[in-house]
Amino acid sequence: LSTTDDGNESGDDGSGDDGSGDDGSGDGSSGDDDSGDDSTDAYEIGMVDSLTGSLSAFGERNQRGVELALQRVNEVGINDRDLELIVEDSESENQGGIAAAQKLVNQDGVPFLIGAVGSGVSLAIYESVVQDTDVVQLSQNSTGLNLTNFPGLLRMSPSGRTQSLALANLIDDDGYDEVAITYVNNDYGQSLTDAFVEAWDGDIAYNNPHDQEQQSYSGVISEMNESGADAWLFVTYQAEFATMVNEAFSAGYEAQFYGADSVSGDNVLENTPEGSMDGMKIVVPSAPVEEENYQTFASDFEAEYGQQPTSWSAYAYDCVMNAALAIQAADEFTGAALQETVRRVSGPEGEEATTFEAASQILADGGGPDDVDYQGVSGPIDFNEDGDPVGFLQILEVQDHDYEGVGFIEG
Amino acid sequence: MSFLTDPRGTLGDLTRPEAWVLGVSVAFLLLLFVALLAGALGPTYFLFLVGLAGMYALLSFGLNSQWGFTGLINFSVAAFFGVGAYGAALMTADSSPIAGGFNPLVGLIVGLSVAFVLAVLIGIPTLRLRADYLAIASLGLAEVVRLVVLNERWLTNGSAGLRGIPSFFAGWPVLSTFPQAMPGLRLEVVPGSPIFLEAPFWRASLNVLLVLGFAGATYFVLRRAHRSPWGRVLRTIRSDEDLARALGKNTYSFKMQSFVLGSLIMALAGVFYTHLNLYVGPGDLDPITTFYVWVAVILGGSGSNRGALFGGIVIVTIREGTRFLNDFAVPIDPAPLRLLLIGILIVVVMRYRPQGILPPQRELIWPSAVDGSGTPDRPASGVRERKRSDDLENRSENAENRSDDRDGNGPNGGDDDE
Amino acid sequence: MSDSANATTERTESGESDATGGPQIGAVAGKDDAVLRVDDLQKSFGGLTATDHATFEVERGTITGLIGPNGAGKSTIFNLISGFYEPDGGTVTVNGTDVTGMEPYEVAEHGLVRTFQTPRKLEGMTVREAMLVGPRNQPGESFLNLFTSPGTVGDSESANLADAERILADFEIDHLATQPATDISGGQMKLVELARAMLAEPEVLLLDEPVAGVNPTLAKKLKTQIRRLNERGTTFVLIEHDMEFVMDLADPIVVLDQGSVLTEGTPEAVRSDDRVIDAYLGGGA
Amino acid sequence: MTVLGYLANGLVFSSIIVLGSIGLSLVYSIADFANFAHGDTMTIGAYSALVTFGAVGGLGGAVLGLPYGFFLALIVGIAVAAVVAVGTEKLIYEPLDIDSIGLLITSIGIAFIYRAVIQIRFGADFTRFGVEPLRPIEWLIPYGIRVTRHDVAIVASAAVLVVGLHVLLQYTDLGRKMRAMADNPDLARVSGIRTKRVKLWTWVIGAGLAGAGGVFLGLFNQLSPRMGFNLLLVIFAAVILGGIGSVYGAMAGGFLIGMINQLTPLLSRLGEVLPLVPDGFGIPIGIEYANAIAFVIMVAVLLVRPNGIAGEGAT
Amino acid sequence: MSDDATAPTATVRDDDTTPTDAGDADDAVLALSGVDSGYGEVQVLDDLTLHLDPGEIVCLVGPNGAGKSTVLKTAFGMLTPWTGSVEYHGRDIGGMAPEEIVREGIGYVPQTDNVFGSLTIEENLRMGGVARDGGLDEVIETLYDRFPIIDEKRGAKARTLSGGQRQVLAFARALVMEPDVLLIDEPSAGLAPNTADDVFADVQEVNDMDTAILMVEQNVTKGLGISDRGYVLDQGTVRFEGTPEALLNDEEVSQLYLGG
Ligand SMILES: Nc1ncnc2c1ncn2[C@@H]1O[C@H](COP(=O)(O)OP(=O)(O)OP(=O)(O)O)[C@@H](O)[C@H]1O
Ligand SMILES: Nc1ncnc2c1ncn2[C@@H]1O[C@H](COP(=O)(O)OP(=O)(O)OP(=O)(O)O)[C@@H](O)[C@H]1O
Ligand SMILES: [Mg+2]
Ligand SMILES: [Mg+2]
Repeated sequence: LSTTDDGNESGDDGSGDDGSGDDGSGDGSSGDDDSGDDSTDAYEIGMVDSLTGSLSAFGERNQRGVELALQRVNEVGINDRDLELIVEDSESENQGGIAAAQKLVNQDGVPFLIGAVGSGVSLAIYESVVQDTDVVQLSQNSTGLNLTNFPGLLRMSPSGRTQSLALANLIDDDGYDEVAITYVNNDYGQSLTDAFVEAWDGDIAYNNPHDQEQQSYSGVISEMNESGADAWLFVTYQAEFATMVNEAFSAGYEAQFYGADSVSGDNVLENTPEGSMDGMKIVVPSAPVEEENYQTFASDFEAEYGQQPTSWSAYAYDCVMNAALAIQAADEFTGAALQETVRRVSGPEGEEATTFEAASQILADGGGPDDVDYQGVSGPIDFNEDGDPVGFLQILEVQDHDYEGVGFIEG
Repeated sequence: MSFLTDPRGTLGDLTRPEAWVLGVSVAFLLLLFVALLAGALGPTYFLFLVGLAGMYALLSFGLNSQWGFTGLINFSVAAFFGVGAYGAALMTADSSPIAGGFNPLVGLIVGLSVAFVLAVLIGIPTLRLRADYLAIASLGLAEVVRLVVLNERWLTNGSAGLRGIPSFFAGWPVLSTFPQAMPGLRLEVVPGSPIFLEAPFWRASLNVLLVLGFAGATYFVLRRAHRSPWGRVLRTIRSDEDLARALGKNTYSFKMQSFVLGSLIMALAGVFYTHLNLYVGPGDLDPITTFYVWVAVILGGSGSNRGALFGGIVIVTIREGTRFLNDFAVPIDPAPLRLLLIGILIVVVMRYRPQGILPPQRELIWPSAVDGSGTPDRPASGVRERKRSDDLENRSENAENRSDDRDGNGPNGGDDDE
Repeated sequence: MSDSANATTERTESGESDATGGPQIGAVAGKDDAVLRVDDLQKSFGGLTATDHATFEVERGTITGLIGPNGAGKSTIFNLISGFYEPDGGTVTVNGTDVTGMEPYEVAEHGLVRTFQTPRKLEGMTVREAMLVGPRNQPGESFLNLFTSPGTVGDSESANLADAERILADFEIDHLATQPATDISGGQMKLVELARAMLAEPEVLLLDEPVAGVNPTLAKKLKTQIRRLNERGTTFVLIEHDMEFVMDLADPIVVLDQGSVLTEGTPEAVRSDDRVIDAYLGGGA
Repeated sequence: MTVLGYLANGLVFSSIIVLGSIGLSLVYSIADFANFAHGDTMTIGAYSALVTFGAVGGLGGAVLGLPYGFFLALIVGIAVAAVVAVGTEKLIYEPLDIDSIGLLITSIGIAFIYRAVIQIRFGADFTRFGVEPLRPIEWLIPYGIRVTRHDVAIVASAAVLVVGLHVLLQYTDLGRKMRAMADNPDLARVSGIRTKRVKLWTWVIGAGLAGAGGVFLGLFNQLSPRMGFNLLLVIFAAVILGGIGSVYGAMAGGFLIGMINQLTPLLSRLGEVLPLVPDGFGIPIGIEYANAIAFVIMVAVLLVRPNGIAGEGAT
Repeated sequence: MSDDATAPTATVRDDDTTPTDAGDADDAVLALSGVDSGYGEVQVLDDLTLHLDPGEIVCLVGPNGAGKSTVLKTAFGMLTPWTGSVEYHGRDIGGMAPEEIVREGIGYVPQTDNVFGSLTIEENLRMGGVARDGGLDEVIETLYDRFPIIDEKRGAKARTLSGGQRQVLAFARALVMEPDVLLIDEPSAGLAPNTADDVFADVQEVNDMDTAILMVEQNVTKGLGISDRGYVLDQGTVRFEGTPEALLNDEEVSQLYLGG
């Protein structure tokens, strides 16, 4: 038994937490631990995802992106070691998410934690597990506005605030002065809507939440119709939105639809009638789709899964990439070290790289974290001081029952 | 666990299932201990699990004192849990929209008081209903509570939830700074796998201390109540309410007492949860918690306090233990696999231990009345597994009494505890 | 029965009911000493009149028999008296208090306890425990007492337990004491039901066919038990079809037919009443 | 929308709830436990129909906007749900020796298993039947009723199934045997009723109706592994409201709950729809409380009629 | 009544003596031999042997808890004999399910819970006849004629019947199958004297139509009064057997078991 060095307690906290992991107390550059031949072992990081529960559809999309990303990383390797991702299920609930994070951080000892989907769960994990440690938390999907108040909690998806502003401008520009809003009754829906309401100058004819996973939203739809507004804004998820579109269609309601990011997706197109949404405008955070890296990603994705990627897959993909680069750039595989590198490997300084291979090469060639600027498939990934990425937004319009990009907005 | 909190620890007179459970528990504990020493199990994580188990044990105690004692089918466990959690969080959290910043003890009191009021409010209309109806009425009212918490933002912060919650011991002398004050320790039992005990570990130990305090006190109260005439009236109501009424028991009042008591215990679990996880959101009121607690109580054995304790531990083992199964590569999508495993485990336990793992075994008579001579009450062999030979012996002994000794003071010797 | 239990009973009784409360008998003479009075009681179920202007009195200290054909309304009257049914009309007076419309437990608090014709099973209890539910107003039935005065609780529990065991022995079922209360024979259940009601030590005990299905040898002994308890002051109302049993034990006997009182009187008078023979006893009696 | 419109919507939604609640109620009274896997049985029906419909396609003609193939898929959905339920009864429930609450807990486990298997096979994302969606029926729009021919098909099919069940219960011995069994299983056996067989029939009918409910739910809305589970609470409310064990009560309860759920928006404009109430009057309660309102009404009804609408044991 | 009554005095059964009536058992309609049986792990019947001849009425008496009801339940398949055999017309039916035994021609009236409370009288009777092939309506009418007490209440729920009415209904329900052997558990319990007389008369009448009856009774005088033979059970085994007169006249038996 020995007392750990009191001198730099804060620095040791992190390594203490992951003490049972195999890379716990390395003090040199990654790979030479006191426990010996770790250099061939994989780097283990963790991910909390909604594998079951109400957001499991997002979890599924994430997992596709994650798998693809791991393939890419491990084709190249990080310091000749593999990257391994331990995925735990949050059951889409706080309790499950916290338990999952507890296991990852305090049992598996991961210094880097990707998670979670829902904004509430991400915050819960941050507050109760990550906050006082050095572990890096990077949420893959949370767009809730509250996360901005927690600089230690990074996220790949941009804050919903930019979206809300963009939507308010867009609807205004289209000449509507009255809008009916319905939002999903959780942190995501509520905070985005709050931001929208703040930014919106016109009238709000209807503004009500709806619960997730209901079997029918005809009450909501009819109330929106009743409200008299011609512009309808949906801040909700794909499944809920598809239900609403179908119900509006079979009730014969007509309106100009607008939507926040989570209402778009191939599955929405597939499961709604032709022409039911034509003209709808959606603001989504996005990499410029004409970029080459996105197109490679998309075609790889399609080859693997037989469908177009969603932005959720892209976020998860970039989370893994960012983690991998942070690990490679760090001196050692500890939370403290990764805190140092995670923002910088994709930050605006340095040479732009669009693939892991290229970015990794720069580092391998002796570059520091600031010498590389990884450009993700979901965007340029530049975290600001609040831990939010500087987002690029794309305006999609539904034309002939397909999404067409009709414009870009910078965050 | 069961013998840690069971101060009497009467090893001498265990029934077969008890011995079995004890054996398995000891083996399991040893395994955990070895894993801890070998560095295979993170001590901080382990303590978190113990805290979680304690929380589920508390919830199970609460439900057991409603369902197990009185037969009240309460499907609003999550609501009371949530009310306790929110009560504590709203008082203590710095993000609280109504108050906040109070001492956690205030939160404790407020959480329990709100649960008390809610229990009475839910109890008044539903406790007159037949058991099945109470079940769904409580489920419905729980949903109402959840929706209120979710939608009334001025009161609860809505879907954003509450954060910035202090530790339960914040503001206490010594304990509030204990985690930071403790030196970081490094243990190396198995060479190469050192164990670190630092601030998060000490924080987790405080949580465990807290939950052991809560659960221990609850267990003490419930055990005494269960063995008392009070508990007996509840059990009579459970089996035949009319009989209790005919014998002059005010069954509505007893049902209310049992309902309130159980609800308070659930709220206590909620208070603990708040300070364990430091974040509370409307999702914590989801009915899934209710189902898990039911599973815990039934798995443990309805009506048995030790069963409830054990069931709470088992449910955490099932829920969190299955995470480790993901470590083994399986050919199918791992996502729903855990759900599948949990489902299978529930079915398997019901199949092989249908009365629960530790069903009530003993007669429940006030201790001093049965073991006045100081001997511990032996298991009432008649209750579950009466041995055939015993039975015949007693009966033939009695037959002799019947024909020879009419005054009936003879037969007493055979079956009494004294 | 134990003194302490008796004392408890008395205390609450006099608190709630009239001044004559308490089990002392003979304090007041004459007709006024009716411990139970049923006055013009009516009850119908749908179209069927089960109780039809029934009126009778039960004098303190008696064993009153209540007989009548199947379906005459005997059990219904018990249900009305004990508060399980609400009468359509008429009143029930126990110990001078009008208990009409009261909850069963309130009626019991006024000193009246009943048994059920079909015995009630208590799951998850031993026979002994099932007996201990009987005594009324146990100090241990208050949650607070368990923690503030555990000693009192223990004392009363010990006394009750001793009582219970003695009654079980008297009823020859003491060998069942630690059996699950559900796993006993039909007749044994009746015995437990009766024994438990006796443990409640009410002033008035309504027994609904206590010896139906009980072995005749044992029934004889029960007769002695009932008589002994009666001598100590408990008033009994007894529904029973075993003529030997009622006629031996009860005086007076009230005969019920089609919901109303056909006749009442001494066993001899009833037994030789033509209407009773016709409606109830039949040739064989 | 007009009151008529809301009522029409309510009718469609109720039809689905009714199918679910009848099955649940039947199983509740015969197998004697609250089956928490009932919702997931609906899901099984829906996904079986999805696979079938995907395989057989439209098969030529169409009725009420639904291709023949869909009806075939409906039948397969019903059959698969029934077979799975019977299999579960034989493999799991029957060998168990536990009380009804133990069965209830077991059924939670079963529900997890069903759901997990469906998610493993079909993924977590939602999907729909490949049936061309319809626009509202034109000539009804002037009355404020906006329903499609699919909605009509749902109501009609549900009506056919419900009437069929009614005939089955009323004019065959099976119904009486079921009630006898619900009343006293031991005595039923003593009387010569082959209780295992009756129980199997109960599962076939109960799960079959659930399967049908699931298929219609999928048609009405969409399919996802959690679709049935999400409806379970509402279905329970319907069963309780109707009076446990009463099939006709379950119908009434399902109808009421479905209606209430859809009529919530009217609450805030009571004045406009009710004759004697002043125009501006309304109960200011948002649609987010729709489920809460259904539950509160349910509890209120229970207070007036503690044994449910149909009363105890009525059928 | 049949006239092949056995020995004129009550026979004491010892466990080690062979049954005196071994010969009779061969052509018995129902015979239990060497049966051990009970509930869960609790043994109740202990090497019990008895038989019922064609056309007989046999009465089982004994203290509460002696195992009388258990005998009937074992014979009727509600309990499976642990050892020994239950033979019906020489065929072993031990462990056969009750619903199948009904179809073999045995009827059973339980001691408690013997009507369907939530069904009407009419439906109760119909349920009694589910295993019949036909002629249900006629039988039911005959039964109504025989028991006017339930005829009046055809449409009433059985739950609303008085205790005695219930007993009659339970009896009638078992008769719908026109069984070959009828097992009755305490038919007169709770009946008014005149109704009890009627029931006993009915038992005799049913017996006259060639139904053998094994009956448990606590009303020993009347029960034994209409029987051809009687068994005294105690502690799960037969202690005495003999003609009714012999049992009633035996000082010891009468004292211990018959309330004499
Ligand atoms: N809850 C009820 N609903 C409808 N009818 C009832 C109810 N209870 C009793 N009855 C009817 O009232 C009449 C009297 O019944 P009760 O049980 O009082 O008779 P009883 O005198 O006790 O008969 P027994 O000696 O057979 O027990 C019977 O015809 C019975 O069917
Ligand atoms: N369900 C049961 N589980 C366990 N033991 C039982 C059960 N039912 C009865 N017993 C026991 O079996 C023994 C015989 O019971 P049985 O019912 O056969 O008695 P019986 O002779 O019919 O008595 P009675 O005249 O009181 O009806 C009794 O000691 C009783 O305690
Ligand atoms: Mg009666
Ligand atoms: Mg018996």
